[in-house]
Amino acid sequence: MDFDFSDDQQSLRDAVRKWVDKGYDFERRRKAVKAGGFDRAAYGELADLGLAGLYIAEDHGGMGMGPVEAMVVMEELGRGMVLEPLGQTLIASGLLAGYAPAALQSAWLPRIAGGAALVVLAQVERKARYRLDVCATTAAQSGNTWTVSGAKSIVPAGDQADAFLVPATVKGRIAMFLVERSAAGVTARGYGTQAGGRAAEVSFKDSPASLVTEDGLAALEHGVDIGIAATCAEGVGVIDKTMDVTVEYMNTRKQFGATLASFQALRHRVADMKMQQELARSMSYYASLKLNAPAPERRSAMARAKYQLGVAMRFVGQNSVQLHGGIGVTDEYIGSHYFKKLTELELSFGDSLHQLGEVSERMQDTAGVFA
Amino acid sequence: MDFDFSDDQQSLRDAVRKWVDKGYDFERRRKAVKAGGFDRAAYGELADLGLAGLYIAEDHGGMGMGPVEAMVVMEELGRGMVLEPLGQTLIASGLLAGYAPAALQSAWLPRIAGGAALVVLAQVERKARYRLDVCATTAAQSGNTWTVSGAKSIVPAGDQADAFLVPATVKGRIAMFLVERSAAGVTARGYGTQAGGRAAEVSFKDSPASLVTEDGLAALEHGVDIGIAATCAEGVGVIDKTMDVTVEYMNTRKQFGATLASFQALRHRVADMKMQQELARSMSYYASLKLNAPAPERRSAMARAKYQLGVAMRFVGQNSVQLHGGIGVTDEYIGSHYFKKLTELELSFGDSLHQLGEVSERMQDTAGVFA
Amino acid sequence: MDLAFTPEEQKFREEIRGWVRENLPKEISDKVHNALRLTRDDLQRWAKILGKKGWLGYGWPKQFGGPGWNAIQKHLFEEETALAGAPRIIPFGPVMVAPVIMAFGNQEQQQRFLPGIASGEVWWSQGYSEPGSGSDLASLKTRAERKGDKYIVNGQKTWTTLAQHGDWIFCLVRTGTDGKPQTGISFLLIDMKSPGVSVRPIIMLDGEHEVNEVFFDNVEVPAENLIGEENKGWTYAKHLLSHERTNIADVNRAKRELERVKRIAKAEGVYEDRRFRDEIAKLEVDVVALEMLVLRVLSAEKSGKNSLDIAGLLKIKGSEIQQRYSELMMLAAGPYAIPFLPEAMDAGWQGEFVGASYLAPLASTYFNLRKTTIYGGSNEVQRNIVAQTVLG
Amino acid sequence: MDLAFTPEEQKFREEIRGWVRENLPKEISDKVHNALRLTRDDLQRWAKILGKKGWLGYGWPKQFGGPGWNAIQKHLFEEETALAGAPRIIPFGPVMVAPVIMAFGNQEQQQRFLPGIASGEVWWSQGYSEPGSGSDLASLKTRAERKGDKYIVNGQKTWTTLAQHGDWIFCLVRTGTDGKPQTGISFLLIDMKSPGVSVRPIIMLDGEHEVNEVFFDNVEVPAENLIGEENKGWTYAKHLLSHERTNIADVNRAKRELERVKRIAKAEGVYEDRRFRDEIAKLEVDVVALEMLVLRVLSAEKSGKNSLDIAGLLKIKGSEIQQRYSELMMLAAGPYAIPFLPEAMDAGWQGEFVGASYLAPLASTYFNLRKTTIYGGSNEVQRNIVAQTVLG
Repeated sequence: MDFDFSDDQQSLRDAVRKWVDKGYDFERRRKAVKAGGFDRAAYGELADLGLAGLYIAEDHGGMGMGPVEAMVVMEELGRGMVLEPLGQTLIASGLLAGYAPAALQSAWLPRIAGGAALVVLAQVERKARYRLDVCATTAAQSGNTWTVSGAKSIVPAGDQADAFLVPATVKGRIAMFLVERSAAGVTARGYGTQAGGRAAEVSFKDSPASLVTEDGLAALEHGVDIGIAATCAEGVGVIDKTMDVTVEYMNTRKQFGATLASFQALRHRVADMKMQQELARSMSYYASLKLNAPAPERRSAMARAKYQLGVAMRFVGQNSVQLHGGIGVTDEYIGSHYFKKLTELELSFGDSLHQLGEVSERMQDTAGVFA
Repeated sequence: MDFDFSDDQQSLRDAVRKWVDKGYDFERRRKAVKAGGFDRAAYGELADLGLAGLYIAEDHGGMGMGPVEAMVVMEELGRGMVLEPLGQTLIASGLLAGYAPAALQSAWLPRIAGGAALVVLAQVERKARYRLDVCATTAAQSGNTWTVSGAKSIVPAGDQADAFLVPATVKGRIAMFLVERSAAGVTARGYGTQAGGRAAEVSFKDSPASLVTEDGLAALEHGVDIGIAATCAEGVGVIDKTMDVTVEYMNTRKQFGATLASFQALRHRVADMKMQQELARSMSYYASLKLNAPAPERRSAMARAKYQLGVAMRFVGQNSVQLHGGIGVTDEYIGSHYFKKLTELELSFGDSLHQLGEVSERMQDTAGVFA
Repeated sequence: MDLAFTPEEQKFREEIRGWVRENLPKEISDKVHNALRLTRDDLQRWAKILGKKGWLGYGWPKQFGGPGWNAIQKHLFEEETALAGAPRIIPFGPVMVAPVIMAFGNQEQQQRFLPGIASGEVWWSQGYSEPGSGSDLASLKTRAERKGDKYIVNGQKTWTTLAQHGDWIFCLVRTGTDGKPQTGISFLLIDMKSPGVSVRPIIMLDGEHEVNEVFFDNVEVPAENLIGEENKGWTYAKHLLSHERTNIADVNRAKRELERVKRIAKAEGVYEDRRFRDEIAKLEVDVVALEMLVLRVLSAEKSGKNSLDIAGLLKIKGSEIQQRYSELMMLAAGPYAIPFLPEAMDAGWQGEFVGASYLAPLASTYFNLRKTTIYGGSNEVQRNIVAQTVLG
Repeated sequence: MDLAFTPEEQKFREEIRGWVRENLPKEISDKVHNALRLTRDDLQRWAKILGKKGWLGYGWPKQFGGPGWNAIQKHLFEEETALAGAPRIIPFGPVMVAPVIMAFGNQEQQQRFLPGIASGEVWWSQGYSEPGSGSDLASLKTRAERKGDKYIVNGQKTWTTLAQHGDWIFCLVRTGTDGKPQTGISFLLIDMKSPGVSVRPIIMLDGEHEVNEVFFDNVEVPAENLIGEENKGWTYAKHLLSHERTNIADVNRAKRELERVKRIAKAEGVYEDRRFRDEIAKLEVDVVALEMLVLRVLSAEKSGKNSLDIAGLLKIKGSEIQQRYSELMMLAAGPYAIPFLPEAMDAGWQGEFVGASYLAPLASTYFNLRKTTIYGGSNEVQRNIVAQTVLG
């Protein structure tokens, strides 16, 4: 049992933080938001840092790293509220490497690692809400070729991505496919998200598709769990920065002749926020360290982690705004953007109430980190 | 719309408060707790004040008053944490007057009003928890006579009462009976309660019974609703006193050279307690003022009220103890007894979680006091 | 003690309801019921309709042209308009400055200003907050120097709601520096078309332009625009605050929005999920309890027998409820609250929604209502006040 | 970074588990698993079993006869004993006064006192709190006046846990009145059989006799019982507090009790009620998160690479969890938590239970654990400390 980061992990963290601090400041981000919420150049810079290939084996041009490295990277991207969805790349690469036929891996993983291809998970459907086992999109086989038909919602960077991982039902069972955006019958209608990012409604009409795996639900669950761990880490990064600006503001802003930091009622609120910050960090560690566990244990851990993160992100976000007062609800101030980012992260891959249900249904007689 | 108390109601309040302050101080109560949790003499004094006949028509020797007067009285009894279960008398008299045949009314109501007979509701069963529609106790008819068999739990003052109102199943349907404690086959095993009162396990074996009504579930629900309104009012009385002692202690006790009342974090806690106090009072009014409404509206109102009271009683009770520190968890100090009383009141007639379920299931499209 | 409204009160309610049904434009109430964007024209149109009926100043006494309603009648009016989907009356004119003019203005000021407020013709803004003074209002710095028959005003106000539409603004300005900060403050009415007044938008976290900074650069204000006596403005402002009573709780809007929560939850299929539904049930009890609290205050005001000094509680609970219903609506939408289509909040937008039209404003409303626990005296300040009444 | 314990750590755990299985008397673990009353004999019996093995001072370094375990080994020992249903080690001797004697006592004191602590023969109590000093410990007033080779002690301690069984008591006493209150405090060991020491029970709200008042009336204490230097006791006490690290969170007990919550909920038929079960699920996440927090602290202690100054967080969350599981058990019992049968909490009671035997202690435990957010530095004081580390 050991929670120290290795020197390599620390170097990785430093490298990403340096890029965020120098290469992705608030003004660049603001421009990217205004321009639609996705900046392919910025994504290219992430790939240049090797991050797009984080989960991809060195054979395929990646770095062959694991969940802890992914966590370190996502924390740092969270600190910068980076809009470009590296978490999706982790999902896609983890999922292809784990479930796709060799040919498909060879065709896509090197391009993903190099940043030439952005592949994202197209999972949400109108009737499914956060459920993974509801899938109205269908696939059909004709000879050796597959086609997919259906509609997926809120696909991250869905009108910018090069391909989608698409769960689709075949004979009552969910399988997983890869569909290129340029394929026939694919349309994507993009829009901004509440936290400034980009998403799209994507529809498929008899669109040519490559089969990733017939065991699509297992792959989907695994992919979503990679996404949950990434989201937890990203949330920790945002929480850390939210705490930083809150503490700084409270030690600067004066009311009634004293700094906000001198009022005990507000101090206790900060103590409660600090509690959530450390619980969130603990459970983000937990998520990443359980990401390679067998599926039932992994799923249970992700539900617990995402529940705690959801609670923490909401509490820290709302109270940070409150402690700032008026400035905290302005677009000009970075704090309001942290709040919106935390809100969007809670709504990604299942909010607290949904995850509570997952925890509740998976509960065992025993209790604890290892149970 | 009017929330002022009439002069008569105010006089009633003054009379009860005077008795509590002078006739039922903490020492007398402590002795009654030690002696088993029920003091028949004290109950007699309540009857002498006319309170046992509060809901009973003047024809039967009562005062013929309504829910608002009952609320006023129960608030005052709550302030004194009076152990003797006048709320049960309200239930029994309301239920007999509303559902029993005239002969049964004439036989019992005058004796209840005068204090000669204490009649209590024997409702809880082991399998029923807070549910009213689960009833394993059965009744059988032979000629003109009924007998009841079964076991009821946690019957208030169950080994001291003179008779019980007993829901029992007849041909799959719940009817309501009156069984005297002296009847054949009745046994009562008494014990103290967590807040110092008295209750008993009561069992019936072919015990002779009088039929109150065949529509026993409606009567039971009505009786429990009378009990809920009384409990809400009693809770308000306890909350008021809890707030009083807390405020007094905080203005006296010094730590770090200043009174507790000078610490902002504690002041804000008190503000939150005051909020719960006033929400509780508001919902206690609401309960009493809806007690004569048609059954569906009445039931919905009681669930809302008891839910709010449960939340408020727990919050105020726990925080009062916390704000007192060590002294708050000693038997010697009256504050710990307020806390225990509030706990027991929450567990009576359904705790907050149970009542939340009732509210949830009864929810309509519209919202508000009149919806 | 009686929960029911009297027959007279019921009749009054019916009259209001009937009139609102006839006169509230459906285009406007549709927007309100769906949380779509209200334009200046929408707000002013409704204000003028009310003004024509004599109800824009619904809280005014008869002597100033108001209906002279008692506390319960006012509440019934608020309830009926809110439930029908009327926009909130922009309070700065009829609810905030008018009572000050009535109580402390001279007859000339009353004759000059009240008719424009009552009719809805003149749009007023409130100039209280400043960048350095948030909860600590009395620390304000905007200066008004008396020069002959004029004041020269210099300084800056902020968080000035809808000042981009404003014709006039009532300001607290510093005219004295001796003694406590409260003692050197005056209450001044300023024509926003005066040279030297400039308005700069503040964009809020939801992307909307709702508040502003207002700058005063050597603005000349006739001394006749001073309300009451110089340096006594703090007293007048406090009087005004005491007029913000039960409507601070906004319980009628909460009832309307709770109904919307249920509609959205049903449409999204989560109303039948006990876990989600329980959260609505908690909110329902909160709303009922708040309404009871409001009714208790109204009853005390009507009878004069009791007084309930719990404005702080109404503000705290009311604002928490507003935040909670907006949160629940967003959570009901789930992932569909992530898309952000600000243009879809304009009625009649012809674009394609994501999921369904009613989902479009949910995140925005959630973001927007974070303000409610901050403005009008933050909830922390309110807790200070409540604690003061309890603990001394 | 690795969540799994090393093979060595696993082996260590197995050894502890095996030994505990062999040596923990079932009569005692049955009481612990069912929250029944533990007698002085139970506690001392277990202490002596541990003492004989050399594990009562499980946190002690080898030089003083301890096992010399690292932070993770100590945690594994705590976890295995807690889950097996061992009583908590009464900390005043082995966990609290012993480290002070080791660090600041002289060799003679170490030889005199440590063996009796290690073996479990001598029962120690803690004399810190006084009636006037709760959270403000440094304001203590019990005086020790030096007269020749003795101190004469006068004053009163309170909340003295299990002092009715105590042989010795370590006290903070006032020996100086100059300067800050903290500077005039000394650390004194007092034989409770000394003339002038008297113990008066304090009955708690659950009716139990767990704490006491201890009075000192001209008690003569040999000066050789002074630890370290006069007037430096506050420093030693702070050192002691820094030794209360992760075990303040009591996470292993929380894991055991969470399992009990589930057992009770199942037996009472509420585990299948989603509404109730969700509350257990929340607690489960709380416990896991607390355990992760504890493991992070242990890892930092072991490697020395990071330091995590979050003792305040551990105390707050740990105590809240204790209160919550006791609350949930009581709520699972529902109306059956109302009967109060203190005699039914003695193992082997022959009377008739109400409902079921496991219901009898639930309300008592709920009442009893209200203390956890008050003692050991109230949670309000802990929030002050946490805020200090964050805000300065």
